[in-house]
Parts: sequence; C-alpha cells; structure tokens
Amino acid sequence: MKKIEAIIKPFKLDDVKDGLSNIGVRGLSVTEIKGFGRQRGHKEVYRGAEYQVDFVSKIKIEVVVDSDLASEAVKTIQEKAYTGQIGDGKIFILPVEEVIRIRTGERGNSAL
Amino acid sequence: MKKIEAIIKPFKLDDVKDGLSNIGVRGLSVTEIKGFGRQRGHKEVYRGAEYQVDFVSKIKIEVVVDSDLASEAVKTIQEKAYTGQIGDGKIFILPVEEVIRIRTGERGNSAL
Amino acid sequence: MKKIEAIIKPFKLDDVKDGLSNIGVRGLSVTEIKGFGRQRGHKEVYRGAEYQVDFVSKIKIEVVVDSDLASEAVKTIQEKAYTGQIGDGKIFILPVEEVIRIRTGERGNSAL
Amino acid sequence: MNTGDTAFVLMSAALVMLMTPGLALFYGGMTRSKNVLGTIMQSFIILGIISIEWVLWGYSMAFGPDHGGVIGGLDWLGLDSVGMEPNADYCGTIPHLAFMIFQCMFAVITPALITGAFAERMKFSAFLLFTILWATLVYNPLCHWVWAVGGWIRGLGALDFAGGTVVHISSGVSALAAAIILGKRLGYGSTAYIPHNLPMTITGAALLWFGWFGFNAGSALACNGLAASAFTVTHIASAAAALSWIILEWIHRGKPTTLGAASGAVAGLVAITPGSGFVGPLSAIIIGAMAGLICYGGVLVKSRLGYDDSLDVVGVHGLGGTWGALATGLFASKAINPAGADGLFFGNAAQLWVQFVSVIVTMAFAFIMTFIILKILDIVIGVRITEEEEVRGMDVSLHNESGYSF
Amino acid sequence: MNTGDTAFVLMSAALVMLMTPGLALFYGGMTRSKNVLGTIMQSFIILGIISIEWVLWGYSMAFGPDHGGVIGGLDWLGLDSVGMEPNADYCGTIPHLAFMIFQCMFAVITPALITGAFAERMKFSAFLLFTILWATLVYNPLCHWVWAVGGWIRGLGALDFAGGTVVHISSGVSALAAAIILGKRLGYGSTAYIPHNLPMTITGAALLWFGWFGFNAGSALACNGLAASAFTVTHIASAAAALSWIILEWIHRGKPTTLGAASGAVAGLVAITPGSGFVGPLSAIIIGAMAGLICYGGVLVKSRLGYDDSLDVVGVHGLGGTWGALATGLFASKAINPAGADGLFFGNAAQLWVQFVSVIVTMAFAFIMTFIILKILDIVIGVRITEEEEVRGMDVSLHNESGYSF
Amino acid sequence: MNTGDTAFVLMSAALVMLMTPGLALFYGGMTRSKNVLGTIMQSFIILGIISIEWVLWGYSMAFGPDHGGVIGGLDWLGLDSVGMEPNADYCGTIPHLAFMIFQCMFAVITPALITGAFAERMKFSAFLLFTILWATLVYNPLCHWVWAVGGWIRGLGALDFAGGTVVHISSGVSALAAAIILGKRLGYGSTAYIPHNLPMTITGAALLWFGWFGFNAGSALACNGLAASAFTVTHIASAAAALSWIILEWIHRGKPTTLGAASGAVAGLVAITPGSGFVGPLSAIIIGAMAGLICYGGVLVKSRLGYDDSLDVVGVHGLGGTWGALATGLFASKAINPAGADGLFFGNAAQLWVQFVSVIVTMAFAFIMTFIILKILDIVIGVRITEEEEVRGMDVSLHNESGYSF
Ligand SMILES: Nc1ncnc2c1ncn2[C@@H]1O[C@H](COP(=O)(O)OP(=O)(O)O)[C@@H](O)[C@H]1O
Ligand SMILES: Nc1ncnc2c1ncn2[C@@H]1O[C@H](COP(=O)(O)OP(=O)(O)O)[C@@H](O)[C@H]1O
Ligand SMILES: Nc1ncnc2c1ncn2[C@@H]1O[C@H](COP(=O)(O)OP(=O)(O)O)[C@@H](O)[C@H]1O
Repeated sequence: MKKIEAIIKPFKLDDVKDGLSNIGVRGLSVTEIKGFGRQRGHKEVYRGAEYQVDFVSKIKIEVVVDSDLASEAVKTIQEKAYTGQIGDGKIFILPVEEVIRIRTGERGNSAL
Repeated sequence: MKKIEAIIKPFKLDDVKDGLSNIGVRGLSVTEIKGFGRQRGHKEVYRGAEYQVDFVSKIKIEVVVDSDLASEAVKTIQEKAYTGQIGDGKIFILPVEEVIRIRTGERGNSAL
Repeated sequence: MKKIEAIIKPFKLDDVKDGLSNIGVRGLSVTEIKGFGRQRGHKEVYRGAEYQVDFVSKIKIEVVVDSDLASEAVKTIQEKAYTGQIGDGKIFILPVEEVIRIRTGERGNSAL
Repeated sequence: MNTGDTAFVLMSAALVMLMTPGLALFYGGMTRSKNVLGTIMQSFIILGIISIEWVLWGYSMAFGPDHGGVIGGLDWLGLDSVGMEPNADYCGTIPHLAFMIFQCMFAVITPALITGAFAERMKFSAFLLFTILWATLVYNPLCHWVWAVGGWIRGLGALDFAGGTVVHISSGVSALAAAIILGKRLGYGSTAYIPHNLPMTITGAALLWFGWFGFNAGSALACNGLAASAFTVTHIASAAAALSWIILEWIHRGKPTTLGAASGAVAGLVAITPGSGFVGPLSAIIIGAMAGLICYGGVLVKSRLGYDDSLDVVGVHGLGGTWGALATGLFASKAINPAGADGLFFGNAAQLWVQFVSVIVTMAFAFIMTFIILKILDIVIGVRITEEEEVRGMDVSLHNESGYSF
Repeated sequence: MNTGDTAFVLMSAALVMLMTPGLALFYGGMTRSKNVLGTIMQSFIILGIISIEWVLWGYSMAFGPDHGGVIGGLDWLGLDSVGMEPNADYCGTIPHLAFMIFQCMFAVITPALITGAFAERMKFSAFLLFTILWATLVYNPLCHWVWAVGGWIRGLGALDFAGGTVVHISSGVSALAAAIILGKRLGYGSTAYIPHNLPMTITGAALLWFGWFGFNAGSALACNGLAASAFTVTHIASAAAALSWIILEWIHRGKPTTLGAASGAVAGLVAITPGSGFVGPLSAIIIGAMAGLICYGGVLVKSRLGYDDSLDVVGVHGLGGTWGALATGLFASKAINPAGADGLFFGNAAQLWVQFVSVIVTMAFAFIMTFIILKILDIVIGVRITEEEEVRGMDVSLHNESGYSF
Repeated sequence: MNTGDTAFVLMSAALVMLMTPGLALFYGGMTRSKNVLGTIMQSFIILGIISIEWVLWGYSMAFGPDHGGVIGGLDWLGLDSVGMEPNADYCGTIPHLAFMIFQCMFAVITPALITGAFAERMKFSAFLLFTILWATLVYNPLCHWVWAVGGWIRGLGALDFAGGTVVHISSGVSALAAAIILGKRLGYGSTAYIPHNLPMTITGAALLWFGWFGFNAGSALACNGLAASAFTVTHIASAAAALSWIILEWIHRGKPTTLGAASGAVAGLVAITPGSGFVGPLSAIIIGAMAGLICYGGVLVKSRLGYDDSLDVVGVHGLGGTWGALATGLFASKAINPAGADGLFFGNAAQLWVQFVSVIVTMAFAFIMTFIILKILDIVIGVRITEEEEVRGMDVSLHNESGYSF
C-alpha cells in the first residue's frame, strides 16, 4: 500500500476528491496547511507597517491506496489539480506498512 | 521505529491519548482534519440553497514509537477509538528512518 | 528522497524557514498542531471549574528533500528551533518513494 | 403627556430589546462551537414568538383589568384599547403603547434567560412549545401579581422595581426545573465544556450592561431624579460585583478570569434590579459586591448538587435575584423613593418579611409550573434531542447550518 | 423647540447610524472569510463618504427649496442656513441640524444596502465612484420627490413614513441592476458560497433591529403617541416575519435556520418601514408575516432567474420594500395617523393606486439610472476585480489585510 | 428640571458606557489571539474599578467644592449630597446624579485608552494599581482644573467641550510614558504583530463612533441646538478623518485598508472632541480631515522613535487630541456657542495661545505623573510579565483562559 500526499490549491479540492472517488478511492483525509514555495505570498499592511506573508493557503490531501491504484490516483490528482500556474503543488508517495480499520479490525487492502 | 497515524472521531481523543500514555507512549501530535469516507457528511441550507458537505470532522493522531511498541499502540488505539459505528477511522503504519530530539540532539528510541 | 517532519515551537517557524531556505530548500508545508509530550500544558478555569489542557500549540513542518540534503536540513532545523527548553520538539525522517510536481509533471529531485 | 418621559421610555425599550441578542451572544460564546447557532437561535426566536404572544394575549393577561388579584382580563387582547394616550394606572405621562412595548421586552428576555439551563440539548419544537406555555402560564400571571394594579403580591407591599422576582427569580428557578428534567449533557463529568468564544461572551455581557440601563432606569417610566438614581445604582452594583467576583476567584483559584468579570457584572445587574428604584449608591455597592460573592458560590455549588445547569442560570439569576429581592427588604429607603418603603436597615423589618414571602411564592410557583409543563411536553413529544444530534451539535442537527467556516 | 422631541430624534439618529456597521456585520458574516473585510469596508467607508457628500450638497439637493417638484435648490450647500433653530417645513419642534443629521443616516445606509448585490467582486475605486454618483443622481432626487415639501410624489399623496420607496425599493432595484452588470462570481453554480461567520450575521441583524427603532419611530420627528405606535409596529412586524420565514423554510426544507430567522426579521423591518406611521399592531402582524413569506420566495426565485445577487438585496429589500409600500395602501388608517390617509381595507382604494404609482416610478428611475451609471463606469474604469484578485479574496487583494489570524 | 434634557444626558451616559467595551473590542482585535482576553479584560475591569473609585472619592476630587483651583474637596465622598436635584453649577436642568454618572463614564474610558500602549505585556496586579493611582493622581486633578467651577485651566478660558485635554491628551501622553517604561514586546522588530481579528476591531470602532454621540453631544448637558450641532460635527469629523486616512495610505502604501478607515474614524472623533461644542460643520470637515493625516503620520513616526506603543495610543489620542485642542483655538466661533469664544480664524488669536497653554500643561503633568507612578510600581512590584508568560500569552498566563476554542 502507498500513501499519497498531495499539496493542492484550495479551490481544487472538490475536483480532486470527485476524481479520486470516480477511480474507486473510498476515503481520504484533508488538512488545511500553509505552503512555502515558488509561489509568492502577499503583502499585508497594518497602520503603515508592512509585513510580507510568505505562506500561501494550501490543502493537503492524504490518501492511502492499494499499490496498484497508486499511479492512477497520482494521475487523477495531477489532472484535477492542474491549473498550469505556479503553486499547483506537489504529490509525494510514501510507503505504508499496514492499515487497520478501527471499526472492524480488518487489515490491509480490505481496510481501505 | 514506526509512525502510527490514526484517524479517529474527535470525542475519542482524550480516551486514546490516555490509553497510549498508559502503555508508555510519551508524546504524540494531534491535527484537526476533514475526513471523507463511508460515513456521510451532512446537509447545510442557507437561504433556501442546499449544500452537501461531504467532509466530516476527524482528528489525526501521529505517534512515532519503537517498533516493539507499535502493535500494542495499534491495539490500544483500536480499543479506545472504537464505537462500532461507521466512521470510527483508520490506522496507518509507516516506516520511520530516524528520530531526533531537538533539545538534546538524541537520536533513535531515546529521542522519543 | 526523504521526508523530514519537524515538530517545533510556533515562534521558531520563521527562523527555521529562513534557515532551510538558506541551505537551498525551495518549498515546505506548515501545519498547526497540538502536541502532547513532556512539556506540560496549562490549566484553564471557567466559572470555578478547572480543566487541565494537556496539549500545547506546536507547528509541524513537512519538507521533502533530496537524500543528500537531508542531514544538513536536519542540522539546520536543530539549530534554528533550539531554545534548550523542554518542548523544543522532534524531527522525524521518513522515506519517500516518489515526488511529482503537478504543474509540470516532473518527477524526483527536479520536482522539488 | 411628556415628550421627555416618552423619549426616555421608548429608548429604554430599545435598549432592553438589545439585551436579548446580547444574551444570545453571552450564552452563545459559552457553548461549544457546534452549538453556537442553536443557542443564539433560542434567544433570537423568542424575540419573534413572545413579541407576538405579548401583543395577542400576553399583555392583556398581565396588565389587563384585574380579576381577583390573580390575572388580567382579556379586554386588551390584540392590544384592543391600548393606544397612543397615557394610561392613568401605569403611565400617566407617556403613551400606553410605550408602556406596553417596554414591558414586551421584559416578557421576551425572561424566557430567554432560562435557555442557558438546557443549552446544547433541547429539541427546537419542544423549546418553542415550552416557551409559549411558560410565558402564558408562568410569566403572565406572575407579572400580574407583582406589577399590575390589583395584583395580589403587589397588594402585599412587596417591592420589585424592575423585575427581581418576575424576571430573575422566575427564570432562575425555572432553569433549575429545566436542568433537572432535561438531564445532563452527554459526557458530563468527562468532557470539558470549554467556552468556544469568550470575546463573544464578553460582548454579550457588555450589551446586557448597556441594555440594563433601560431595564432599570426605564422602569421609572419617567425621566426624573428617580430614573437617574436607578441608572446610577445599576451601574455601581454591576461594577462592584464584577470586582468582587474576580477577587474571590483570584483567592480561590489563583487567578482572576475574564469570564468571571463578565459573570460578576451580570450578577450585580441581576441583584440590583428589584431594588434599583429604592436604594442609594452605597447600598448598591454592598448589594453588588455581595452578589458577586453569592453567585460565585452558587455556580460552584452546582457541581456538588449534580444538575447540569449548563450556563449557570440558577447560580446567577436564581440566586442573584433572590439576594436582590431580599436586599431590597434590607436597603430600601423612602429617602430614595417616597413611593416605596423602608427596609430593615432603615427601621422596617416587616419589609424584609414581605420580600421573603414574594420570593418564596415566586419560587414555588415557577418551579412547579415549569416542572409540570416540561414533564408533560417530555411525555407527549420528548424534550431532548437524540444522542447523535447532540454529538453532531445543534447547528447541523437542528438547523442545517454551521456557525463558522473560516 | 422641545427637548424631549430633540432628545428622541438625536438618539434615533445615533441608532440609525449604528445600522450601517450593523449591516456591515450582517453582510460580512455571509461572505467567505477572504472577503470579510472588503465587505465590511464598503459599508464602513460609505459612512465616511456619504456623510460628507450629504453635508456638502446632498442635503441641499434633497431638502433644499424645491424646484418644480424635481429637485432641491443649492441654497443649503455646505449646510448654509441649516442651523440650530427649528425649520417649520420639516421639524417644528427640533433643531434643523437634528433633522439634517437624522436624514444623513438614511442617505448613508441606502447605498450601503446595495453593496450586498455585488459582494465579493467589485473594484474599490469603482465602488467609491458609484456610491457618490448614485447618491447624487438617484438618492437625492428620489428623496426630494417623496419627502421634500413640493416633491412631486409627495404631491400625489403617496405615503412613505420612513423610506419604503426612498430607501428599500431604490436600493433593492439598484441591486438588481448591479448584479446584472457585475455578473456572477467565479465558480457560480459549482462553488459553495457558505457564510463564514453566522454569529456575526446575527449580531448584525440584531443591531439592525435595534437601530430600526430609530429609523421608523424617529421618523415621527417628535416623541408622541405616533412615535410609540411606529415603534410598536416596527417591533411586531419584525417578530412576525422572523417567525413566518422559519415556518416556511421548516415546511420547505425540513428545518428552520438561524439565518432564516435573521433574514426574516430584516424582511419584516423593511416591509413595515413605509407604513410604520400609518398602520396598527394587528396590521403589522399581517404585513410582517407576509413579508417573511414573500421575501423567502424572492430569495428562492433568484437562482431560477440566474443573476448573482450575492446577499439577496433584491429579494429582501426590493421585494420587501415593494410589499411594504403596497401594504401601506392596504392597511393605512387615519385612526392611527390623521395626517395620513386610509388604505384599501379602510375604504380608500385610491391610496393603493397612488402607492402603486410611487413604487413603479421608483423602480424605473432607480433601475435605469443605476444601470447607466454602472455601465459607464464599467466602460471607463472597469467595475470588476481581476480573476486572481477574486480568487485571493478582496481582503488581501484590495486592502492588503486579512480578517482573521487566530 | 427638564425631562428631555435628563433623558438626553442619561441616554448619553449609557452610550458613553458602551464605548469602553467598544474600546475593548477595538483593541482586542488588534492583538494576537493569545492576548485577546487579557486586552479586553483591562478595559472591562476598569468599568468595575473606576466606577467604584469615582463614586467613593473620584467625583468629589474632580467636581467637589474647589480648593484653590487645584482640587475638589472631599465634601462629596461617597456621593454625599449628590442627589436627585439639579446642581446649579453643573447641570441646572437635570438631576445632579445624572451629571455624576455621565462624568463617571468619562473617568472610566480615559485610563482604558492608555491600555493600548502596554498591550500584551503588563502584569494584571500592577495594571490594577496603576489604574487606581492614575485616576486619583492624574485624572481627578486634571478634570478639576479643566471642567470644575474654579478650576485653574478653566479660569484661563481654555475651551474643552468634551475632553480633548482631560481625556485624550492625558491618556495619549500617559501612553507614551507607559510604552517607555514597559519596554518593547518580545520579538519587537522581528515578529509580526498582526491583528488577529479585524472584524472585531471594526465592530469596536463602530461602537466607539456610536457612543461618541453621547460623549460629545451629551456634553451639552441639555438637549438643544448646541447638542444637535455637537452631534453633527462629531459625525462629520469622523467621516472626514476616515476618508483622509485611507486616501493618504492609498497614496503611501498603494492600497486603502479597513483598519485605516477605522483608525481614521477614531482619530476624527478624538480631534473633534474639544471643539465639538464650538465649531461649525465646515470647520469639522477640516478638523477631521487633518486629524486623519496627522494621526497617520503619528503612527508612522512611532517606528522611527523606537518605543513600542502597541496599539498607537500616542499617535491617535495624543496627537489627535493635541490637534483637536489647538484646532479649537483656530476654529471656535461664538456664532456656534456664545458661551464659548472665537478662535484665531474668527479674529481671536489669544484663544489659540490659551489652548496651547492648556495642552502643554496637560502633557507635562500627565507625562511626569505617569512616569513616576509606573517607575515606583516597577520598583516595588514589577510591571511586566515574565518572558514565559508573554510567550504563552496573557490569556493563559494571567487569566487561565483561552479566547477561542473553535
Ligand atoms: N520540498 C517540499 N516539501 C514539502 N512541501 C513542498 C515542497 N515544495 C513545495 N511544497 C509545497 O507545495 C506548494 C507548492 O509549491 P510551489 O513551489 O509554490 O509551486 P509548484 O508546485 O508550482 O512548484 C508549496 O506551497 C508547499 O506547500
Ligand atoms: N484510504 C484512506 N486514506 C486516508 N484516509 C482515509 C482513507 N479512508 C478513510 N480515511 C479516513 O478515515 C475516516 C473514516 O473512514 P470511513 O470510511 O468514514 O469509516 P470507517 O473508518 O468506518 O471505514 C474518513 O473520514 C477519512 O478521514
Ligand atoms: N513519539 C512522538 N510522536 C509524535 N510526536 C511526538 C512524540 N513525542 C513528542 N512529540 C511531539 O513533540 C512535541 C515536543 O515533545 P516534548 O516531549 O514536549 O518535548 P521535547 O521535544 O523537549 O522532548 C510534543 O508536543 C509532540 O507534539
């Protein structure tokens, strides 16, 4: 099994989620994060004092999938999160050793 | 060492934390996330317009443990987070290569 | 490639980010988390009722780097996040199998 | 008719109206964020429902021509013959409608106060029915007894300038009955019910304080020295209680809290209410300071007694109102209000007895009636939401909404 | 000069002033959090810009000596000869300045109401220009026609006690024109524009309700029985509309919402505005209850018609104001205000016709003028922010700020 | 006694009371979220502590029978002989108590203003002591000098209608002393002290604006043409300053900000305060517009001078108050207030000199006294929280609470 972590633009979340759903992904987790990267942040000004905010709001999607599904999932994310603008984000693939469903105790692929 | 990531129901956090504490886990990290899965979200209505909210509030617990402790930790989480209802969540186990404690520079198990 | 996850004190974020930038890290992601560990939380009192809050606000930095850069990155984080007080946090190193940049489809180190 | 008096009473009515949304914020901030809208909604919709009830039959029951000291007649249903002219019985210098709408705001906030007791767990439909029944069967008669010409408690000579019994004791005691019947919230004892937004709570307390000037000073129903005096003692008692509460908690818990300051301020306002037109400024300091201490104690005791009065209506309004009503019997002075009476400290022990009687009667009546109403409602339609609804929170479960989406 | 009347009108002016920040919260809470400041800013800065406009030329155009029933003269530019003495035409018992500043608050809130239609997407510079032009070319003339001595709609005998046409229909219809010209927000149809902070919205609604007492009762320009009556019906209509809105949505969507209660309350306040000095309490219940139903319907229809009136200005103010103006022609009664007229239900069908004419004229005038102003602005400087600015949100894009940083 | 005047002053007192919670929100929103309660608490508890101080000895020191122009006697301790009858010296047409409680609200808000200077880092106990000492040793004497019959600055003929020197310069200059003694916040220069909740700040600004009508117009102590005039210029100056501030920052920083609009509005209110009963509407536009520019500059200069006046009390209240006091010497006109004086632009250069003297005296007195009080407190008990407390935030460290828990 693989864990796919994708950092994407917030307004792409629904598209990505629906895309993953369509290829058979049955669950995923979403976190609001602040990203730092090539995409520049913005300036804020409070009573004449200027602050550079380096961080950009991003969404992190975490989804654990059967290794067979991984490349398709990556492809789907790539397509659905794509705008072509800087800051579209990254996808990271990490190894997962085991998965357990709390409710049933199932393990492995059937726990997904 | 292993990293255990558990997605659980928010109101189970204290039980799980205490359970892990009891078996000797000395630290963990908690993130509020939005989960998408078999458990359905809810409907929201604003001035007659209906929105389906697919995401459910969940808590992600991340805990890095000595490999020996991993299975006990998983068992504890399973027990403490259990309600038997859909949406109880998942546990993922990932490999960890190294751990460093910032304050002391210790590495490996003694850094936990 | 390695994924470095560092749990640090919130007010050290800017220092750590700048330090990593200086050694050539071009992107990272930041999450607000609640930490439980040796550093004790605080007491809250509402109308005479006392609550022990075990969790402490922490920042989690996630950064994926070329394996060669990993140890330097760890060193940098160690230095920049250091206060010498309990609760300075941990650094975890995890293996990463693949990285993809959504915008360009690049993979591996060049996607970072 | 006097334009100054009318301006004062109408503006006071506006201020008192604002207290109910103020209360919504005060309570809303103390709940968990999943219940913020459900809590606010209860106060807000009472503004809707009781205002209509008051116009249709409430005002007539409360202030209509007396029947045996017990209840007003139905002569003024739908505000029939309540018009632009003064009414000699209640408001010689202002339009009868001004008096009616001023009183309307009191009728509104009283049941809203009770909602703090059953916060985070009551069915919305049951809540609406309860509110209408409570207003009709508890508030209207009680209001008649205490304030209407011919009302039997008024006849005893009990002093209640702005609603110690009618508003605060009645809601505080009803809150106790409600907390008992509704039962404890899920997780009571293990879950931390931490306020989700204290700045909201403090904003609410500030609006309450602001509105209370209308509540108490407006109860002079004219804009004269007595109004200025009531205004002054209201402010002072609130200030003193905010201080005494935080000092006590500083000693008891090691630190003074913001929620304590806000709670104390409200406790002081509650306690000065019945005496606001009868006591002087130094008495007000004592009444307020004691109120802070007493209500702090009342809130603490709750956990011992084991009922889940979620937002401390019993401790603050029940106890504070009781202390205020009795304190009126201690500190009232004809030097302040010749139309009133002297209290124990001014040589008239009898007044304290009368106050005591009015307190006991109010308590017994409100508690029993509320208990019966809720019991019947519970049997007939059920008063409590399901476990799942409670876990999800009222906002999503009862109203299909979320308070925040940052 | 009468001190009571003056106190009442000045305090009413203060209350009406508070409505604009109240509106800022009401609207601000309904937007997404990235636009909260941009939305609040529009209302807040209107307080600045229109107050100055009003003093410099607005008041003179609106209430200055009449020219042909169409517009006021420039004799009162910069408040020249608007002083501390009463003005026999408008305010026999209060200082002329008190009347001027009371009216100033109306001139301020009216364009602020429109901002809900183009929320989350208008350029700040274009918005400022639009506001000044709209005040000058739409509000000031309309205000003159309806309220000034010599104004031609006033001459027809149309009744508008506190601004049904001048304030609500004019802003509601202008909102429609603005929504059409600005176009839909990015993501319309697919993105969920969920309110980011409903407690803020409800707080805003509460401040609107509170301020509306000044708006309507203050329009009596004296503190007498009529003021008390206007105060009363204002409260009642709002209460009734809050109830009818949530009952309808309970039936229609299965659950009553907090936003619905707040929206209903505002709808009721809008609808009672023109008739507040002419109708009695039972009529107010009907006017309010109908307003809740009509405006709920109006909001629903929006999505059918396909314009993006983001915060429902058309549905609430346009429709509510229209219903209110016509309802005045139905329910007005000389028994309430001998200086008014009877409506259809009191035997005078002609009044309904007059009301109808005033509504149609206001609609046509406001819609056409707003359309032209915005069209020209769009051609000359562009009215809409860029896509990237819209995605980032107004707060960061237009104001270099963030609303929250918890 | 006049009911209209009394209604006006009592309602004004209620409005001014609301300014202190308004200030709590204004300041609270600008701090970081970990300090929101600590900041709000300082204003809120001042409502408690100073109200009691005022009743017990403050009012007597400030307005009691004069001793040598320097201080009031202790004849009115505990409000002895301050009753329901008018007092010929201060309030011929309203109850003495009404004047007292109106003034109480001024005594409350003035030290609350200072808290912005030492936000996020002062010990609570030291803060309480400082507040009591400052009120007793700075505010009460100054108030006597400027406003009491017999006060020596009043004797010079200095004009200060509603508190330019007494309230704003005194607090602004004391803020400077406090910022110097307290020192900079941890991380000054490297940490971004970004406001955590600007909608809260703007809500606070709106309540300040609203309350300021009571502050300035209420200072007429009667409800007449002068009150209407003061009300009008207050509104106009605030509007003008909101505009001028954002225009200047638009030019200087490229974008107009919401915080700028709110800050400008407050600056305008500050600046018009001393002249509000003496200047006309066009003068008010100039005074307000200049205030926006001057205070914007003042805020900018801060970072150059290197003291950490966290929430810009010096820049807004100190500078704004100074400009206002001097502007009164320029724009005052007997045509507006025959009981006042003409300013430079109306042919009387001497008035500017008198104003200048009153400013300098106030500055010197307030700065020196505050410096001494804080220095002594620092030596005796320490005024600053520990580093660890500061890092954790005041809410948890000083009050065992958290502002939010969403
Ligand atoms: N090395 C990295 N490790 C972890 N997260 C990263 C890394 N590089 C980028 N990110 C995340 O991806 C987001 C997008 O990256 P950015 O460099 O702005 O644009 P792009 O994806 O177009 O290369 C960043 O905001 C950050 O959250
Ligand atoms: N494949 C997955 N990858 C990551 N997170 C998942 C995955 N499947 C489920 N989750 C998380 O677990 C939560 C619970 O899953 P759900 O399918 O609702 O119920 P259950 O745990 O009973 O199977 C989801 O809300 C989501 O946060
Ligand atoms: N085993 C662990 N797994 C995951 N996170 C941990 C673990 N131990 C500690 N942490 C995180 O590191 C933070 C700091 O740890 P703590 O024990 O308080 O101090 P120190 O870093 O000085 O040992 C904790 O608040 C928690 O977020």
